[in-house]
Amino acid sequence: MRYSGFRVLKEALTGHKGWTPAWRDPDPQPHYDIVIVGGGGHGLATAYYLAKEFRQHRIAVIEKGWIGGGNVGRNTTIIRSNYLLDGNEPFYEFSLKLWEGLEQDFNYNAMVSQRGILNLIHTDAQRDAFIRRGNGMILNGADAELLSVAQLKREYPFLNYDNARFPIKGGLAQRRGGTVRHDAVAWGYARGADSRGVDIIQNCEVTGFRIENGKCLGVETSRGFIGAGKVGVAVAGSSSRVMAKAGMRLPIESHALQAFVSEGLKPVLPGVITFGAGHFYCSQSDKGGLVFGGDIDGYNSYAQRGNLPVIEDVAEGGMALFPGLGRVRLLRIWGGIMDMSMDGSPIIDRTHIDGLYFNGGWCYGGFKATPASGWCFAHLLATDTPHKTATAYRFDRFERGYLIDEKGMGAQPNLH
Amino acid sequence: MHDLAPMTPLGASAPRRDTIGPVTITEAPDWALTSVAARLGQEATSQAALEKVMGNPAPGIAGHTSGAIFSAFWIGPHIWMVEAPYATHPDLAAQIKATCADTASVTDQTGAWVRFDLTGDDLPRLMERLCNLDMGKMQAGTARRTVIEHLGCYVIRHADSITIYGPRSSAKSLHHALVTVAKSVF
Amino acid sequence: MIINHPLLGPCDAQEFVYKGDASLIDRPDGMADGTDAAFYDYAYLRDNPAGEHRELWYHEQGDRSWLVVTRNTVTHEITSVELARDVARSMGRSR
Amino acid sequence: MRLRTGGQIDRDTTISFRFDGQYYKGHPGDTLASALLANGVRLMGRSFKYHRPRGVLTAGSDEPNALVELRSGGRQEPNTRATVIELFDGLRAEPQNAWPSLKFDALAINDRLSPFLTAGFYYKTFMWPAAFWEKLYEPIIRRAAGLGSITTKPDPDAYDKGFLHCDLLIIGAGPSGLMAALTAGRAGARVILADEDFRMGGRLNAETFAISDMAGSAWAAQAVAELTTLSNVRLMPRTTVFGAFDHGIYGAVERVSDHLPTPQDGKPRQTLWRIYTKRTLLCAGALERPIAFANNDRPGIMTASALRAYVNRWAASPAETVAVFTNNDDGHRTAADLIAKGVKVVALIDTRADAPKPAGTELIAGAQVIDTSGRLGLAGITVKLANGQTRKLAVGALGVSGGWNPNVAMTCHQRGRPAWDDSIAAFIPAGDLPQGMTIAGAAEGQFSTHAALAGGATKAAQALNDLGITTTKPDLPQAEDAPTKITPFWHVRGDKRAWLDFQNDVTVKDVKLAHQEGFRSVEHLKRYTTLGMATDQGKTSNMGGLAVMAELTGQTIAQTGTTMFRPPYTPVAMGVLAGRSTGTDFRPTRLTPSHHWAKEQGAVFVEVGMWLRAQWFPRPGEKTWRESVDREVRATRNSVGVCDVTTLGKIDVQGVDAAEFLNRIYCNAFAKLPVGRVRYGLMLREDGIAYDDGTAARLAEDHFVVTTTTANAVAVYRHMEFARQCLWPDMDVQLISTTEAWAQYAIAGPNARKLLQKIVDPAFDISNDAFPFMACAEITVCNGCPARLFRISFSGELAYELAVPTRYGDALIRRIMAEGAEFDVTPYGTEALGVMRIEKGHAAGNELNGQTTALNLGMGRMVSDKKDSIGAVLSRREGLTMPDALRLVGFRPKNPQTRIPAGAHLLEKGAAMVVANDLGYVTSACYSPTLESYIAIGFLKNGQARMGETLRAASPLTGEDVEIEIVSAHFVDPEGERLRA
Repeated sequence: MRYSGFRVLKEALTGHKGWTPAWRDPDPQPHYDIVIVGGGGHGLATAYYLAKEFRQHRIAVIEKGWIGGGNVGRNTTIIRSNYLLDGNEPFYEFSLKLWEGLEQDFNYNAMVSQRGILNLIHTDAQRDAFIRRGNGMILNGADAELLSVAQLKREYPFLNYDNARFPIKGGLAQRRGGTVRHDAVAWGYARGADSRGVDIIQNCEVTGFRIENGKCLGVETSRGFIGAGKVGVAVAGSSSRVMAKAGMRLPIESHALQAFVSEGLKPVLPGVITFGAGHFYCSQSDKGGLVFGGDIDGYNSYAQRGNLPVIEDVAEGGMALFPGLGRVRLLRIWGGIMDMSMDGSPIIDRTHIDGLYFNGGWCYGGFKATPASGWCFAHLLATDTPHKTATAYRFDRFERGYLIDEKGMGAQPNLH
Repeated sequence: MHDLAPMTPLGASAPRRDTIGPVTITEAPDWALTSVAARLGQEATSQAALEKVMGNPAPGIAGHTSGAIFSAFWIGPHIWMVEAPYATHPDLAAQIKATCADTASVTDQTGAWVRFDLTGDDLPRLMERLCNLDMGKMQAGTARRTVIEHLGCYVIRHADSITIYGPRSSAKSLHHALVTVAKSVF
Repeated sequence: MIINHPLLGPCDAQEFVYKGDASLIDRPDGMADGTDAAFYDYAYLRDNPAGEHRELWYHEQGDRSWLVVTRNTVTHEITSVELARDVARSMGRSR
Repeated sequence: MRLRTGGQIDRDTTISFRFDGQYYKGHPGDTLASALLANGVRLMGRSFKYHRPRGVLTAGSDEPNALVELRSGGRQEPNTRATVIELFDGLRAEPQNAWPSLKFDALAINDRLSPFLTAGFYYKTFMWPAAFWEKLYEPIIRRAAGLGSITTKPDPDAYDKGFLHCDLLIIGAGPSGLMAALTAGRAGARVILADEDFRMGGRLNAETFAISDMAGSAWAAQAVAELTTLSNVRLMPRTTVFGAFDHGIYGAVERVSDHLPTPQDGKPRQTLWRIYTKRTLLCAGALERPIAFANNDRPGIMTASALRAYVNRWAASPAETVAVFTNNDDGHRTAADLIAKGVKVVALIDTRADAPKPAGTELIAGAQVIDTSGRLGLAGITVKLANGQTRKLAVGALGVSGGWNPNVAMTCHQRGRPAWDDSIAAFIPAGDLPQGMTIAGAAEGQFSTHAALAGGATKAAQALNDLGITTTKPDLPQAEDAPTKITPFWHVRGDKRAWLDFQNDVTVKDVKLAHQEGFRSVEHLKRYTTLGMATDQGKTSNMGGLAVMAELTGQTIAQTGTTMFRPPYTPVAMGVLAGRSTGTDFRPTRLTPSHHWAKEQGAVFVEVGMWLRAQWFPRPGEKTWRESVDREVRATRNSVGVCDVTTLGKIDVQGVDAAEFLNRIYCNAFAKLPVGRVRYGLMLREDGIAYDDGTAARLAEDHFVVTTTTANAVAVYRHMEFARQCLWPDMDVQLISTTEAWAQYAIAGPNARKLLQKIVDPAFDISNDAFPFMACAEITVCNGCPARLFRISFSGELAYELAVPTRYGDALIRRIMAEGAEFDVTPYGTEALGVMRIEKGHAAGNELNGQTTALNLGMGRMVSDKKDSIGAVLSRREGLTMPDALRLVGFRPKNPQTRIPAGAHLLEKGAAMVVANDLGYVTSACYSPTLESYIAIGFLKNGQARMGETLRAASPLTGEDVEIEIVSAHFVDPEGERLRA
């Protein structure tokens, strides 16, 4: 069924009888050409592009719970392509371009809102680093703009310019960055994939991989064995657990990242703002809530919750940057599990097991990557060659020393 | 004697003193400090040597012991911080090193810290807004390191007063916090 | 969280800095033949279990002891805390 | 209207307040809601989506409807629940989300458009034309959305923070909480009793039934009075425990001054408490839930318990004639209480055919309210009788009771999931409770007052027993022990809209649509319809939505499940979470020993990490910072300059194995460094990337002083402790930071020695032969002041670093300036320091960025393969040792007066601006007064082989594109003759 304003009008006048389920609820077939493990944003996007762009057939997405219940449904909804390193920037710019045409592409309004993202500068060294980054972005065909304090005062008059411990000295802006209605991304891809024949199988947990002499033949699940020509795993938050079933150890640690939303407010924030001297970034949702986050809790965790010190740290950052927030109330706190890789960048690659492919290690950059991650993983699954924007995301880069370390923190995941 | 005039951590020639409600906060710059860390395998001998200098037992874990001149508190496994009046012991480190010799690593810490002495009633009500130590349970003769206003500080509980050692370079920030909190409570 | 320090008793985890899997104690010998693979494994690969995890915490705002904490990564329950130095020795590390 | 008698309000005192431009009167003890109802005001707000008129639904913190903007300016507080605002004299509150006025809200048009604005309609439209979303649709939606507004002015109030410890934390001071506190308090345990209300007693203050021989509220007051006398009990009214965190840590907010017009001088508005407790007893009571029926959202329709509370506690009735609609016996209590207070209850409508007969009002059994009327407030209801006929009743208020939900929120903060209990038709706490938590009273589904009292006593005793504290069983006072009689009834069937989420305008129809479209899991339902995402966090709405979905899927409610309850229990102000860490107090400030002196000199300061450092020292007549910095550099290179370098990390390394320890920490060799000498050292991370650099001075066989960069001081110390304790536990090494113990000054320039000779005591020979480059010694200065002298140079000049005990740092800089007058000694700041290190090609933070190797930095040969040092092995990986790896080189612009922007990328002349042509980047740049040219250093692919070539330094971001020549990074004195002079 095609969604449109006209359709909404028609249904409104006929008592909304005509709406059908956004996606089917099929039983698993015994065998598929391609099985995607994980019904999150990346898994659903992969299935969608496999079917739509790479003309693949007999595809299933299997999800242990309900689709979109993982990080795609528990993040701070930011999209951007303001990366420093050549291993990352082309990929995230590709993703941003896909975001720009996404809604028309999958006929679902995910409220892609390019309201701009701003990274504040507080020291001269930070400015040098951001200029290097901004130039790198431009070299990669992305947009970047260096803002003076005077410009900032015009666009963001409410920031703390006069009484700051770490004065604002400028900002690096990407106007094409912004936010997206996160749940709608999962639903839009699911609906788009389903309408192209992809089986989305919910409440079906992978309990193991059937691997015979080095080849993966399919997955054992709570609903029985499902055979597959190829298996692609995209299970952010569970990567180590799932791949352990295939006998693999990953260069990944799982950490909890808390996110926050305030009570609804009339519009105050024009776009996404990131504090450069503390852990705080913030945007305002269409519904009016301020959505913000900060640093990960910093210890390995699979619990979707965090603790007070980080909550206080984020609030301190918020107040330091925007003293008018004092009486804004924090409405809800939740936690997501980040698969933090050892250099802070993701992996989209074949494994040493024939027919088993892996997509993960997105740290807290996974949401903005959703379209490109899906496209590139689909490309790899369909053609067995990496997409040109994802050639650096290899497993062996750690062993061979081709690291993509944006923050320069080394093999310490909780610092990325 | 040299002719360089000392400056207090708060940046004056004389120590600062503030009385807010029942509490008095006094900057105490007149203490020499020295860390004494036992060499590997010399834990017992170095402790004996230290006790010889002090003339009283070295503190146990999280302890503070005070004598006529010297006092000391525990800052880590087999590491102690020794205190003595600066006026009479400007060369405290050398004096202790002389006795401990190769049984311990001795490092002058006098300049590294700002010391505030807190006196008066209701000190726990002040402390409970500064750090997570359970002052209700903290006995006199206890010394603990903890976080106060993002700063690593030592908190020493005496019979009728509390001593806080904070990083000297942040003396102004720490003092500001102590005074602000006192005004908030009292 | 509260970490029950073997010497000091319960301390707020906020006083600590986290490093990661306690296997980081087990540093390979840099002069051994073919040590590259061992170092890759040491520096980059993790079990990352959902459940009991032995991990390194540093009491930076306390007595500066490195601790090995055994903690459940699903419930955050802590079942044992040891001085890392003792653990290292028990693993045969010396000098 | 205000009833003539009764209520826990101070009728002797009258206070005045303003709402929506009108002035009203109330009494101490009132909330804004009770005072407005007493003044006949039922309309207090507008709903989120349809902008429907809204009045109070509850009498507590679960209020979804009566939200106002309290106060003004920087103190304006949006979305504030009128039901918990303590009335104070001069209170000002304004309605929100209504324009032009509360009574006439233009956007009420949405209500007419509701057929089009169903759940998720926006996902299906606004897609074409693509450009219109940001330009047109979204701005309109955003303006319409949101609730209250802030002014964005800084919040003028202060917030505080603290830490509390106890044996037993009791959350909620109703009958069970008070009884528990008495039991534990009398036993001498350390108890904290926290309640969000300003008057302790919980429902006892809103009920009429007696405890032993006195009114419940009187008993509560008596209990509080006794607890006040116990020094081991801390009573915390106006305190909301908002979150249960790991290992018995709870977050709580105390509203210290919100009941005052403004906080008293120096006092906080609110205080955040981090409570460390051994055991927790949750006595949070229960919350009554509404029933969904057509137009059940009009002002005047509220929960029966709220109606009862307003009448009993505040002597305020929303109308003269009211009705009650219930599916359980508790609804009858409301009718009885109202009748007793002289309020006319026209009828008691009970969904149960076998409902008990009430006194003083007509019972309409087996009936349902199927519709209501009234534009801005309830005027009448339509009742469908058991026989199918309908009857209209004129009422100004309707109390609705759909049963009670135990307040389980806090039991779910650590993945606990409640379990369904048929006997009370509600969820009760189940497994995975926060560590040490137990539950008593209505919160665990024990609804009678007797059960609450008994539960409080028993659970407190059990909790303390775990801790080895013995308690004596208190004699329980007499109290009602009525059983819970309820027949589940969730919504009245019909075609009209029946509200489930009053704030977000989620109706039964929306849930049906969600089901129809496949959004059937609880999480999908919530996210698709926004059910339960209002500021009440679903307290009043989730249960109804679940029940309807269960009905549609043919599952039980238990099978349908429940959404996760997350912190905070009620919304918490950002200000209080930040506490005192705001403005310039966001983080502590570290001052250098020469700070006060530098301030006297009019220095300009800059933040370097936590430190404030002098950036440059302007002199009269200097118009730009460049003039000052150029002068400082020239003066240093031509005569002598002085700079405070105290901020560099200093670590005292002692022990028999100190040398071997450093040999493993640094990639270059240290074992054979002679006593009295200093060596430059480079540390790698274990992954082979350059970590930090500095010097190590050997003061004795077993004693080194290591310096680190200012930025990495703490991390390097941590790293060395890790190596000491975890990697080589049997090495005899002791470490301690001495960063703050010494005031250290760099004295650099041709006249540095001459100046120093006037300060260093004569006993010490610092001639070039006796004290050559890279020498160090413990000496005395100024007639016996202990000091350390290091002959090291960051500037490339003949230079020393002189350290004295910190307390003498101020005196020393003044002495250096005085003694140096004859050489025109010049203080220089971090800018001149930076210029001189770039002129000398020394790597600093911009080059040691955590992504570069020793090879990149031109120090590849320093990494010794003769020993095992941290990082050596992985630094040899293929990807880090490619022949065309980035190399640190220098750049000079073709035109000396053209700036080279730091952060520019390097490209061949004429090469297109694409990443494929990227050859490297500029890390640090400055104007060199020495070379009278702009210069820069940076990383260039295969740079060592490209000396003399011409490239572009392109910075499209800043609109610069400069032709540069590749040169050695050592611009000044490459042979190092000056520093050895």
